[in-house]
Amino acid sequence: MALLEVREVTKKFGQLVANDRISFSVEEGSIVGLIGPNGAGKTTLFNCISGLFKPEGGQVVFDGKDITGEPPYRIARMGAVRTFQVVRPLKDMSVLENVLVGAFLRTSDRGEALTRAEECLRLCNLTAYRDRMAGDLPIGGKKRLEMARALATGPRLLMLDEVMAGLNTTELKAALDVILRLRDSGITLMVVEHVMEGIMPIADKVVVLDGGTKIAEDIPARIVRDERVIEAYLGAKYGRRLKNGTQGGSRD
Amino acid sequence: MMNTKVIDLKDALWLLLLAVLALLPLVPFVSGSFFGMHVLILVLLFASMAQAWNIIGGYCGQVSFGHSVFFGIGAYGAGMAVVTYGGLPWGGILAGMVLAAVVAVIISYPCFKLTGHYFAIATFAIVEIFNRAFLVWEWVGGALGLDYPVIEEGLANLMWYETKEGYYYCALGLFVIVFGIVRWLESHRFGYYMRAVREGQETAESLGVNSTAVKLGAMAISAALAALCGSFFVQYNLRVDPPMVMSLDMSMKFVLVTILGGSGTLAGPLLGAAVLIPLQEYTRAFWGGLGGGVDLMIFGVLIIVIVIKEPAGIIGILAGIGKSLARRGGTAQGGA
Amino acid sequence: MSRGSRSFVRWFILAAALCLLVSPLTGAGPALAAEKIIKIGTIFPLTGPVATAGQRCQAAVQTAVEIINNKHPEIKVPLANKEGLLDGYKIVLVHADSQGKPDVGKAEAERLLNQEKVWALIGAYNSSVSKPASFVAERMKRIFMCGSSSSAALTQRDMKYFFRLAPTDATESVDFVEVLKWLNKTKKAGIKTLGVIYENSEFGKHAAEEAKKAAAAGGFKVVADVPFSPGATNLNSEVQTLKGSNPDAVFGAVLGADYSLWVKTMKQAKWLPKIVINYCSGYQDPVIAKQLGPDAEYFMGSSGYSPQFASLMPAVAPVEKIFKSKTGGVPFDGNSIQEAVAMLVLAQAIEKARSLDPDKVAKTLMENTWDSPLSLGGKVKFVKGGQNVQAKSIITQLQNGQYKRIYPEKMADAKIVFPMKPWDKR
Amino acid sequence: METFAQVVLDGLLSGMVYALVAAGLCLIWGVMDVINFAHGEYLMIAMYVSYWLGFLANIDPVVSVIAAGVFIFIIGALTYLLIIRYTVGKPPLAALLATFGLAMFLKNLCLNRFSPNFLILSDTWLGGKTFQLGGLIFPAPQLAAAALALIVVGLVYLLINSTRFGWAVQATAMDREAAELMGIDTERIYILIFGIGGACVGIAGGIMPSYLAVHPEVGSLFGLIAFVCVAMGGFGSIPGAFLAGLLVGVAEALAGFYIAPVFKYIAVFGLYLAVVFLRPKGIFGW
Repeated sequence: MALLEVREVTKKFGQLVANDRISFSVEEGSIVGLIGPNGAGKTTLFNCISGLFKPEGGQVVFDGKDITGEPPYRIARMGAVRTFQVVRPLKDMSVLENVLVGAFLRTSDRGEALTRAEECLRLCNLTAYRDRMAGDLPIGGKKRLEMARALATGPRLLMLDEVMAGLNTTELKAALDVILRLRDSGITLMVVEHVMEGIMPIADKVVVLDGGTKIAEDIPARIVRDERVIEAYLGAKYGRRLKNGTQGGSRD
Repeated sequence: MMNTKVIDLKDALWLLLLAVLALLPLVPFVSGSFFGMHVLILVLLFASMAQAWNIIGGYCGQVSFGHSVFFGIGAYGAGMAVVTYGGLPWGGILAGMVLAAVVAVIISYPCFKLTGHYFAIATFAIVEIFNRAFLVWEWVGGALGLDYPVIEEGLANLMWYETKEGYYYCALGLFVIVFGIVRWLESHRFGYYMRAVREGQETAESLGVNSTAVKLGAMAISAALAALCGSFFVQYNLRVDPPMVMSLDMSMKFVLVTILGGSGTLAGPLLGAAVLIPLQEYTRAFWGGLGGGVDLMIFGVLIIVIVIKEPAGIIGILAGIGKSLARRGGTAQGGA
Repeated sequence: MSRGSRSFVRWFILAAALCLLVSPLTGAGPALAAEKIIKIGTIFPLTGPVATAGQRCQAAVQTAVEIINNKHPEIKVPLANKEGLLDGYKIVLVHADSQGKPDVGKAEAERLLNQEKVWALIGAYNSSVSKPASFVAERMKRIFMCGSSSSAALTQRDMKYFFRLAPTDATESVDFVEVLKWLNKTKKAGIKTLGVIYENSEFGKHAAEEAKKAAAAGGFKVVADVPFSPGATNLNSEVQTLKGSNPDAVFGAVLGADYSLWVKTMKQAKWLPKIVINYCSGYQDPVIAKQLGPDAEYFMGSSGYSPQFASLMPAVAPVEKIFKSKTGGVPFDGNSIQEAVAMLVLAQAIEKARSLDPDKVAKTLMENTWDSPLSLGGKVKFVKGGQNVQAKSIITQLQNGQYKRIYPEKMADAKIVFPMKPWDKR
Repeated sequence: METFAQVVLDGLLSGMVYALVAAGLCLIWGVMDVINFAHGEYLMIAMYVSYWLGFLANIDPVVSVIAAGVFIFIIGALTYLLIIRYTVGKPPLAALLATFGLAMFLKNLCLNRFSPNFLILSDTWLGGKTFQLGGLIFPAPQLAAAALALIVVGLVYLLINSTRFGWAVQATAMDREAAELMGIDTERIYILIFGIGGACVGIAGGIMPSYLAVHPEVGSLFGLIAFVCVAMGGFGSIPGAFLAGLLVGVAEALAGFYIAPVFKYIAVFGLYLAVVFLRPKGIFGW
């Protein structure tokens, strides 16, 4: 059974339709990539799922329960936790304390929460920064902090919003490693990325948004060939040229 | 690794301070000086008030200028128990605390939808409304206020006429209660949640924190403790009327003492009170009688100077001094 | 430079804080009792909304002390003609500012008594401050002389060391109603209805309650009961409310700036009752009356003193000269002069008791009738609870910028202008 | 009916005065996101300026408004240079608390210098004069204050919305750094805005001695009501503050007459709460 089902979700800002009847599902234990060019509506959709926005139409079903319009904290408590694309560290708290806030979701005991938080710090390579103020971390550290904090809540579904953007190759590899490890520990992941490279090798399924609508949903291998996806990413002209190019074979 | 140890050291220092405070009245030249005792009592009272405010204003980041309302409700609780109903103050204190918490939740719920200055001004407005409503409300004594009758002194009635020691120990008890509660909150889940809400409400929500509940809870605790302080204030002054307790001036004191001491820290309110209250009382004692308002001018300038020079508060000053001492020590060693 | 100045500020603040923290611990030390002085503490609202009145009261006490301590043969007041008290004791004043706040006043009373070791207290203008402050003195068996607080409740507490000079709002209210009856009888004034306007504070509220009581007893109907918030930005609705119910007479308990605003607002609304009588308040303030000019005319009020009483109280003039030198030319008013009387009567009692034992002095104060040329009746006599039963006031009316004595008739020096001249006929 | 009309008229007129007092505060808030707690004290000082000019030089308040405006312009600019400048980038409360200290200082400075006496100008051009129209009474001082309010608020609105300077102010208000990149001297803008905000309240205070007594405490309640007007109107919206001022004035008058005078200010502050609970950013807020 699907852990998360998005059914016909529609979100408008005045005249602008940011999400237009989007549907897809996330199977338990899988990694789902949500990609699309800038302004495709990925983060909006994310906000609709995590409760930050209330969609005008459609339903979000998590673990068989309708969570549409529920407040974010209740969705998080049910086990669907997200990170923010624009990092939001709790600036005047230390890195450890940031993660502790997440860890306290499943326990009110400080010792237990501490153990869990330390574990998450280790997993995200943040142990060295433990007592630094979160506001003072470098950007890469802040991104990892986002993840560690979400992880500490013990989520069933972890929704990552562009955690890999701006990382260099080594960092990217480390991040992918972490994601795979999480999946192996039984966490379902939904990963929003602007760039495809990161997510393609590890995703079980990729959903592509463009201009507020879903244009494709498939395994990565087929997505990279999908004409509409290519068009969406490179623009219609390039898409056509690319198509012609492949058809024309040995033109250049 | 060091975490638990550090906390122990800190708490040990606090316990040491409390022990000193508890023994202070035994030193004859302190207990001999009535005014000195008065200042010490006020320091403890205002430290407790500021600490109560610190819960919602410092830790939770909701800058309320409305705390004199809760303070006043507590004061009226005790005052009415004694004056209107001729009983012991204790029931009134309890009722005042509960009522203050309830009122806090009721008025904060809509206010929390406001942000920044809108919230601040809304809390101004609430103080003014309560002040003026209490002034015309006959049941609570209206503009005449409540004056305590002459009754037996002692702990049962929570009042003393001739000596200050009783009040001093009560103030110390109040201080221990309020600081103890905040110390406990600080190291538990609720404390972390409050700070998380302060630092980023949406982030906290994304981590499963019900920010509204946290804010309302913090406000309720804060209001109840402010009311407790208010009931001590009325027992100390043996009179209550609305301008005394429910005024913007009183509200500003909650905020000023905390912010000048260092908001969001356990020691800040005590530091703030320990500096501001003696300053207020002594400048008035030295210059107030001249009638030129010189004491208040000095006080005003001092507020400006501290705010613009040291936004982290007195605790920031202490930290700065600590750092510069450490640096100096370091260079000295290097030189040798 | 910025770092330097910053760390200087830090050190400075820390040092100041330490000094202030330590100073209560070391205490002021035992007071030097070498010289023959009697310390008297004053508590008045020297800052805040009623600072004007407070500062004048303070000046009045200073004036009295100057008379007591020095030889003033030109002044016909007891003790003026010799220096000091009890063969060489001089009075030294220690002043304190209550800011008009009861808690501050109480703390200052404690400080004066315990720290400054004053022998007695004088104060505190605001009834709400006098209450807790005098309570402190009572518990410490120290005398509290209260000049001008008017709340009747003060002298209903059965205190032994508390003495109040001014008439209470209760007796004033009865006087006011007497005036109305007198007018009805002698002038066929036909006054039936009454409006009361008062600031919603301890002072105004008390006055209004007494006014309503007295009105009911006198058979007048209170048709407008208008409390207002002191320090108002405008008094439009207050005046409209009065105008709407159009009472024949209005009793006012309106202080300072509110009084001038009230008068001006009535003028703008083109409305006046037949007669307005004020409690000791803005009406009495000679500065306000002068500044309001013709607009202040024909209003009435009760007063224990005003410069036009000179013929009744010839002893005041030379005293007032000293007072004026302290206030920049402002003469005594009904409140401040009572504080001077309080100081003088206390000094007389010390002299008569030949002792600085508060019990003896309090007993002496209570048992004797005191000569008091600065009081309207010329006498001061306290009864149980500490009220001066000789406290008198005269109902005056402002005519041509002068407070003319109207009632009681035997003290009058002018005829009442009744009804008040309407605004458009002035 | 006539009484009702008179009550509403009184409310509207005093509302205009509130609007004039609030306009300056509104400008400062809108551009700098600073609440100037000493605003009421500016008003008080302006009243003293006007009073002393009238008392010593026999200049009528109607003329003195200019001097008062200029004087408070300078005080405003000085406030920015000596205090507010140092609170930029510090917690949002810093400016509010610092100006609270300033308010305390100014109030007691005036008490110290000018004594707490209530000072009243007698024989002003407008004092005590009224016009009658239908059954309605128009008091001249308030009418003049209302006219000034319309003029000043209008001018400020034009200044901000249709001049080059106003454009720079708006840019600064939206994003200080971006404005600096565009070559705007934002520091100068801030000084001028604080000055102009001060001048608005200076003009309000300048006319007031025509009908109000001057004393050190006179500004406090006006300042508080100005806060309410500004917040009710919405962040930095001058038309909003103007409308809010009128609403406050009328609410005050109606509640004062039809409920009881002591409920005047309860109604004012209650109205503010009601408005912001429905529209958390004020009437014209976004």
